[in-house]
Amino acid sequence: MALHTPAPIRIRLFAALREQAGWAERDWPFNDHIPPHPQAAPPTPRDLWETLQLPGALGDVRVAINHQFAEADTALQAGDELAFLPPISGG
Amino acid sequence: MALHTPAPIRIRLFAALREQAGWAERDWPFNDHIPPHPQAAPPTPRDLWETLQLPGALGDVRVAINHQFAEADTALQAGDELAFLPPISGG
Amino acid sequence: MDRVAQLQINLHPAAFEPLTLLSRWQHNGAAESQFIGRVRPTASDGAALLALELEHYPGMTEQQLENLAAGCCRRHGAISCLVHHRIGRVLPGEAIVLVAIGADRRGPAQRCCQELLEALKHDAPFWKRECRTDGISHWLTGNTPL
Amino acid sequence: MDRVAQLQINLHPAAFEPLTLLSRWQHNGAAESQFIGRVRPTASDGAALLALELEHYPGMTEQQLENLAAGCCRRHGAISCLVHHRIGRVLPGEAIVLVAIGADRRGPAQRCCQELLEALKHDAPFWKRECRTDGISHWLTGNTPL
Repeated sequence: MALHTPAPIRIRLFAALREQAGWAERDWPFNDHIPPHPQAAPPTPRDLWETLQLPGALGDVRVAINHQFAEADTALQAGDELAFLPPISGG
Repeated sequence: MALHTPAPIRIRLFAALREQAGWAERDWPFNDHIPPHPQAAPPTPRDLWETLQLPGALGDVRVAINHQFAEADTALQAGDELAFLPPISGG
Repeated sequence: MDRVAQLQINLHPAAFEPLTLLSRWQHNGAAESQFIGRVRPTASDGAALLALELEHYPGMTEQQLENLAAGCCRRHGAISCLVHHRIGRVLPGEAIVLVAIGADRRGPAQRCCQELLEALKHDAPFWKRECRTDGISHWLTGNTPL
Repeated sequence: MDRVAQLQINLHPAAFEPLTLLSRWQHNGAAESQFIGRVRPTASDGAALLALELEHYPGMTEQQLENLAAGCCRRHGAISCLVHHRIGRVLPGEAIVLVAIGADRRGPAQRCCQELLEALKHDAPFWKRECRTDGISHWLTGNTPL
């Protein structure tokens, strides 16, 4: 069996948060070491928020994983689409 | 000055009440003597309801005088239009 | 803000098309709340319904609708109000009532529309007689539950 | 009665005409409750508004609208549900949202319409940027009060 590289995590930002961060989406290699974890444990949205030094407080945004709202401490899977959503104003 | 006959009270019934009573409208001479009153005091809707022996209980119908809801004990005026309204079902 | 709402109130002896009437309605406000009620295919006891006959009190019905609409719009600060109501013989599926409210915000528009619908169901002199397909007919003495 | 409501949900990149969409809507039920929201002519601070820009999250927005509509219709026993929502640049006076609910009775229709409107305002990923006529623009961080 060939050794597969796990699919990266796609990270997406929207609206004011996208403009403040200066980017709309990027991929995060799934296996990358993230500081609080001694080994390559699955990262959480909170880990990535901090590692990427996104602007503002995580408590002010909502997290979505694969188009569903999720908790900031959910363990991410390879290939997940993670989105940070600033306050919503629809309708 | 000529002696005027005061305009009668027009009495109107609707829907089930009209059908039970067998009439839709009639005029009541304003000066007619109505039993509880010793003299020609102005009649009230309650007086007319009882005098005309309308079917059912007055408490189950609503009273309107000149197109406005009114109390059953309001003193009527010559020329008033009095209506007894069975339970409403609009909309 | 004691703005007086624009009221438009109509009784229809023949079938009306709610969306056509709405398209002709000149109204204002960022929020519109609308309600359309149609005649059900069955009588209140479940029997097949031929028609609903709507009696009203000419003069008082219009007056009461206007009083109710004006009061409701004043309380909620609504800007415009449209009421169309059938009278006479109404067939299953036909519209019997249309209430539309224009307001600055969704809350007043929705609350005013809801309150006016309840008000006209309980306080405007209309009476419904159900005519069943089996020939039996009777007067309703109240409204369907909310 | 665990009937599943018929849902119709659309995002529009260009202006839509609510009454035209309502006239094409195949729905059931004796009661219809509808809400239409339009863009106000002024920004939240009162300045003249040039346009509202509506960003959304393609894929998630549709999915969320469907989840919210299905849940709301299930809770209220609604029969049919229509949601149209603008995306992109929306001009003052243009419709931004249309919600219509068909149900057996007026209460469920009204409550479902109201609840779904609140739900989509708070839980569907849309973001509004106000573009003022003086060139200033900014993202809104919430909805107008109910």
